[in-house]
Amino acid sequence: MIKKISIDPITRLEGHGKIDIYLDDKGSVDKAFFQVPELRGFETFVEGRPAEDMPQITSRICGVCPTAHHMASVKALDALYGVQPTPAARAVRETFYNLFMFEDHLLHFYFLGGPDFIVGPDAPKGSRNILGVIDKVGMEAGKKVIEIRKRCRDLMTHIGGKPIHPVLGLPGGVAKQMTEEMRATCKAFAADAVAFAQFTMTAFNDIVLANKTYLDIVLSDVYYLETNYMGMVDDKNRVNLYDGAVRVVDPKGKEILKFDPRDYASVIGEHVEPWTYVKFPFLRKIGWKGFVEGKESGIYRVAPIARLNTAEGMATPLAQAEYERLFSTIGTKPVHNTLAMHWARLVEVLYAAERLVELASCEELTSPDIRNMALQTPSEGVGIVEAPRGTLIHHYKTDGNGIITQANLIVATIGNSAAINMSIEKAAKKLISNGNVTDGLLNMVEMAFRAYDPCLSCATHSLPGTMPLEVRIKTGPDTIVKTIIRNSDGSELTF
Amino acid sequence: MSEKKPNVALFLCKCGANIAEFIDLKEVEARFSGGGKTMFVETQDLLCSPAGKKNMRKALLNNKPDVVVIAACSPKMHEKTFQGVVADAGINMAKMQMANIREQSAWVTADKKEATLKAIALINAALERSVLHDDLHPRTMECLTDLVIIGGGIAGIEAALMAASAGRKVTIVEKEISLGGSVIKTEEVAPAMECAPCLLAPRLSAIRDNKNIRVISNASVTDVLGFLGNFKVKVRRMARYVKDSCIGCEACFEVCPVTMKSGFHLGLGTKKAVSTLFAGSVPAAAAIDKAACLHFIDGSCNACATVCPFQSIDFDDQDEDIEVTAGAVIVATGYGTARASDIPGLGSGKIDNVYSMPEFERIAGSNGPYGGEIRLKNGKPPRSMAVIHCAGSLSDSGVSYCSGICCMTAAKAGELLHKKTPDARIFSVHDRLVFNGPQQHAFYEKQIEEGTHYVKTAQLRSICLAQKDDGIEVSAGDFQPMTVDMVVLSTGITPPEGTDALARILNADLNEAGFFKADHPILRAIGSSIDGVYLAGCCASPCDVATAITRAQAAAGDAIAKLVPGRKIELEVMTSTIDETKCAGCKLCIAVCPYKAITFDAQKKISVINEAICRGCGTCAATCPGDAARAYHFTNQQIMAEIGGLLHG
Amino acid sequence: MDDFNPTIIAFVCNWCSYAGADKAGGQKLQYPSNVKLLRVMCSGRVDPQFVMRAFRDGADGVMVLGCHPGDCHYRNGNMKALRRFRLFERMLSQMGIEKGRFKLDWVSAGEAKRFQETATEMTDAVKKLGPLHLRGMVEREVA
Amino acid sequence: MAQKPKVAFYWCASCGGCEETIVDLEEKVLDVAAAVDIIFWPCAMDFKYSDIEAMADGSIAVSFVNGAVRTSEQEHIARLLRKKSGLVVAFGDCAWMGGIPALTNLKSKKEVFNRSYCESPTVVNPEKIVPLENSVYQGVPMLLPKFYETVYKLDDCIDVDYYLPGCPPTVKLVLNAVTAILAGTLPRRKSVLAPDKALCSSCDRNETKPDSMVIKEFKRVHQVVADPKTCFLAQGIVCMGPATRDGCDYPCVKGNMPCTGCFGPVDGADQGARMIAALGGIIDAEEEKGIDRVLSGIPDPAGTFYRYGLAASLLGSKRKEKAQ
Repeated sequence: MIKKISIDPITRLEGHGKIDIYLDDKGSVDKAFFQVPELRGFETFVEGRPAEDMPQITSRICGVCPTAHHMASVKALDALYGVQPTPAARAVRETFYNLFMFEDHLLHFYFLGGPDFIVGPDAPKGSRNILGVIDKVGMEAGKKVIEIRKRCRDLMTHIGGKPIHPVLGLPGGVAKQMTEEMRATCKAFAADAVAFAQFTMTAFNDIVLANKTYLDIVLSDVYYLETNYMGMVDDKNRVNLYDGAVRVVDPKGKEILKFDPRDYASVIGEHVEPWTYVKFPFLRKIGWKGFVEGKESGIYRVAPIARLNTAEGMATPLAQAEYERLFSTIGTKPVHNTLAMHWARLVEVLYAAERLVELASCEELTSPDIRNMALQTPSEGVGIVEAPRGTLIHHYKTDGNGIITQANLIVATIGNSAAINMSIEKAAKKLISNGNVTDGLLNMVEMAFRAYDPCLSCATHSLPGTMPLEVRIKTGPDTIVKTIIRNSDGSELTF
Repeated sequence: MSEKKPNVALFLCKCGANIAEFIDLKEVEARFSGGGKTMFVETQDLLCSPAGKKNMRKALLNNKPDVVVIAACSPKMHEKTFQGVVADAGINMAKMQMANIREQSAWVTADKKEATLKAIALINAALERSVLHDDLHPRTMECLTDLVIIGGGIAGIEAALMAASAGRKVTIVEKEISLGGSVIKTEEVAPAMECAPCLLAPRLSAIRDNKNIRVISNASVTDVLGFLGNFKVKVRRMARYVKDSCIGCEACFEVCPVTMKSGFHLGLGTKKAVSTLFAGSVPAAAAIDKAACLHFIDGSCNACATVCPFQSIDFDDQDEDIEVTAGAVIVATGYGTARASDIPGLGSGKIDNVYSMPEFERIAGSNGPYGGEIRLKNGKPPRSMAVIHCAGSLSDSGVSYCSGICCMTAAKAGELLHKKTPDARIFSVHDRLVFNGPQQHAFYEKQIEEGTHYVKTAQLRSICLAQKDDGIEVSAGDFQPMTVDMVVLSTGITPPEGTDALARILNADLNEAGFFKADHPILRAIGSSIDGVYLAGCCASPCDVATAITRAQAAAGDAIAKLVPGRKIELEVMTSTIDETKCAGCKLCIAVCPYKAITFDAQKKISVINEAICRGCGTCAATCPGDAARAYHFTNQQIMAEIGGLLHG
Repeated sequence: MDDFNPTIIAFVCNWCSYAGADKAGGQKLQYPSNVKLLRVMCSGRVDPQFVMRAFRDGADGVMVLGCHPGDCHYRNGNMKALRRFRLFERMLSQMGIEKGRFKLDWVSAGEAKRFQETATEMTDAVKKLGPLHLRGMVEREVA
Repeated sequence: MAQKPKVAFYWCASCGGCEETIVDLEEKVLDVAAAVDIIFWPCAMDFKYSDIEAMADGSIAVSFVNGAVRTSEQEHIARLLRKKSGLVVAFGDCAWMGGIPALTNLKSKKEVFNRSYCESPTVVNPEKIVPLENSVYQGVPMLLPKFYETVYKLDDCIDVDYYLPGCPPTVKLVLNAVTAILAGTLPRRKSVLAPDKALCSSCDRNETKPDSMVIKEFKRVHQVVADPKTCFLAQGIVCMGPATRDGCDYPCVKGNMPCTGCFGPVDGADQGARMIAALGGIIDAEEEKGIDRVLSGIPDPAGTFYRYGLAASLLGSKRKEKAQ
């Protein structure tokens, strides 16, 4: 007798996500699957399109992190046309990119992931949302959250046309020169951003780290997974979100790979399963060994904690301090605790803010020299950035006229798809015994999953918003034993 | 579109047996009777016959349908007829649509079944579109009745006199300082051998004395705006430094110290820096050549001013921009000739006594440099002369076409010399000859009688002239070389200089040869591609003086008939219009309008169509990306409905 | 498919091609009844939307016929049509519609024979290509 | 049931940018939240429909549906939402016209699968495994929704009351729509909730466009440094402004990039056909060769003129053999 639990939809990457948990006849978890039942086929339909349109077309892969795709795409175009962006262009791009990272991470912390901790996992579900957060951190702070985000988005609008699906990038440059006035706005914002990042970090310390219960959850082995880690680093092996070499460390933290973006395909392989539309990336060096943990597994993880694990430090002082505090507090490096993602995310928020300060006072930022027109005949190009949700890879091949003949995209969240599967399974195994599904399961599983922040643009954007779930314990495909539905308004039904 | 579905009346015409025999009209009638498609269907023998029209009218008056569809012959045949009938029955002419089931089905489809099905589709399409028709109403507009004539040659002069005689105000714009054009530079007009200056003289004085005619000479047209019935013509008059009070007494000529080549004489003769075009010119006033006049060069001379009995010299004269309004513009800019010096092998300009035809005309002209005495460089009269036909014509390099009038002129050249020196040997070297009609042909025969040698060659292009002690040797592969005193190159006729520029100003088209393109080569040779811009004389194509004058009269006559004081002119009904509420002012329609009928309204920030200029081609409607431009009677909705009708009939 | 009986819509300009078709009629020059004419004042009036609509509504082939270059009653509407449909044809081929299904050509008022030939050739060409089935595509998988 | 009107959001094949717009309402979102009862349905609907089906028809005041329809699941939910909702608003381009995902209509389903799962440079898939609607994995039956040959716009599947254009729709537009719904001041049914005029009418660069404009050469955006003040078309750069609906406040142009048409056509127009007709008309070249030279600057007409609306074009999709 097989029992099946479905959590559907848990969330969405390119579409909805669905989790199936199968119990053996002893009622403990046999296996779990994370299913993505949608595909939009970008790789295919970009064929025949002019390469220069890619930054705007591919940003539509994700409306939550359009800038990540836009920027990876633009960098692929630089490589395609064999041009380096001018210093001004690079400064503008990096400014725009860090604004985006700052905003996106904060959005996740306050609107999506944060409520779990700030409001509390056990708090009434109806209040586990931004309103609840405002409640907890105070109206003033709440206003601050909304206000800083608004300023950030406005600034992005000035620089890149639109915060959602920007029009900034061109091969070898950017479309628009930044004015001194914009620099001034940037400066002012960057200063406040650092302050706000610190404020948020403090809130996290006081509310989460200071709270034994929460810390236990963070460190509990329910949310523990030993994998390889991937992330981009600068020449000093410090985290860099916009540019650099890609580094991979093993579960012991030892560097096993460091490669130039153009070599990604020789490093990463993708495994296909017939039951889901997503693919499962792995390290070719090790190979696909199935959904397994540890040194002998080819599975790697990306996203904030992965970046910190991969790097040897942060490039800005305040972030560096937090970086050290994180590892010393948890006591291991790499950190395998999935929920440490939230903390790592805040370290990056701080980094992004500090980087903005540096960029705002960078000489070239406002130079009119925003395009390098020494374009070469195009043939092939790879662009990689660190998206909020991990290493993002765009790879284009074109004809001599710059028309796409083949594209390959490894979307950040996909990098974690295998790990997400395992995290779910692990959580499930820990939380389900003798076929007993505790009500807590929903939220605990949700937390395991949400830690990856896999581009949630549905339920988790809701106001009021808890992610609605449904768990069904089945004997065989169609016979339901027990159903637990939690609606979006937080009310729960069991029958 | 009206709320309630309009009632459609469908008439089927048997057209005798023409339609009935090939299309099963019973079936067609059955297909469209009832079913809500039509109000009633009626089949007639001959709808266009008096009886047919009468019956139709009766049926319409009795049933009062909103729309009428007539399945019969081509609308090109009877659209007007039936529009009349429905209008007569109180239905707007635009509420009638024809289905051309005769030309497009009955006559071209062997199989009766197929023909019937196609007829049904065509009728269905007509039905579908007709219910969407809007009323159209004839539109008229006040118009100006004066004329502007560009060019004061014989054609311009003729047109001016004719229009003036009908009481119209006329403005002639002439580039030279006086009227006369090419004809004044010609001694005689063949074949009648009429004295050209004598033909002109009375007309010139008539112009001078006519209060309705204003001449702006030494001037050119710089801009033309507007449309039939309402043109604004901008004219630039160049300073001539002599007031109109000058009567051309020539007193200043003697005292003027500067002698220079005369353009009027094509450089063969001389003139003074102050001069008239020719004795007795109209306007009579002289003009000063600023570039040559010492007063302007170093202020050293004032002679003409001191001697002038009328104080007409005016060194302070300025160029002047004049704006003239008119209902129509007549182009009479004449012609040019191929540059003989460009023609390889013929040594024009290099070998003495080789002249182009225009040069010879000056030499022979009694108002020419030698007072009409035909002579060689050395002053002696030529004993022999060769006229080379088609010099530079019929070749890819020069004039590609046959001008059609040069053979006559060539023959005339011989005649002129013959008159002066009857025993002169005259050769006419030609490949093809063109003499049109009895008079010209008779003239050609006369030349032969008088001893002109018509030498045929197949190698016109390789004719070679060489200076020999005893004269100029003319040779080609296939005839006995000849040595003559004088050679005249009968050069082809080209559009006059500045034609391209003028065409741009007028927004008028040119043909392949570079002459103004006729509105219709047969039906309307005197109309340009722009309504209200006429073509007189040679500007449309090379022609002889008689034709030039006829064209001038025709052009003036047509303009006079169209533009009658107090009468409005009818405008195109099926024009296009722009929906102000939808137009985004993207301006893309402006460039595609062939008649410049669309302009940008800077206040409203939208494009506007001047429906007086619009001819309803609908290109703007096909262009408008914002769906704001609309072609009356050919709207997107109507055409889409017609497509549906054709496919689902 | 010999029994395939295509539908071909021909947009003809009022001044040249429509008159040319009339002349063909006058001379009783037979051509396939598959070709159905739709009159516009000028080939420059033909909006690509019309062609697409015709295809979508079941036409297997579409022609746009105008005056010969230089003979346009409206000066150069036919040249505008040429430029437009040059671009349009490239879009059509991207949409998988074979070249032979769309044709822009010139037929003057005098060219009755040419009209007959153009109509006949177009019909044969489209017969070879078979049905367009665009409606087959539009008949969506969604219920 | 709360007295506040219930508003539902559902996303089909989309990127989440439309939801992000809701977040971008920033503080205003609180006002909206106060006025309506925003509820999200996917969960309940994705799997067990009984409780939704139990709801009275029309008990949802408004459903904002974004995303195109590519799978049977999305279609099914769209239908159910239609049944339960008073108003259905197609939110954003994907729902209105197919959006960017509709560019897949230039390819076949087979091509999509091959490229994604077999021919990618990183895929390691010797057995050429592709996702299946029904598969058995480790003895367990697995289901995936049917993946259609073609991407459809929402009103190919259900009757849609109103349309919100944009990729994504702007905050301003969303607020206007919500306000209109609450105040009951919606225009006639089936309207697109944005001005029925082309973008040039508001673009501040339009005045730099010459009155009578012809184009001698089309330049691609990467080939030139665009002047930040002059009309893009006047610079020979394809700008979809003339064929694109107004209402976005031209952020792309302000970012010194041409409009790519995300606000779709004005009423009654086919965006691509319109743009082709307009640009074709003003090409400054005579014979075929010259024309093609000019057109070489537009290497991808379908993708350029139907960037966001291929599913809404008169052709809808690349021609395919009759769907068996």
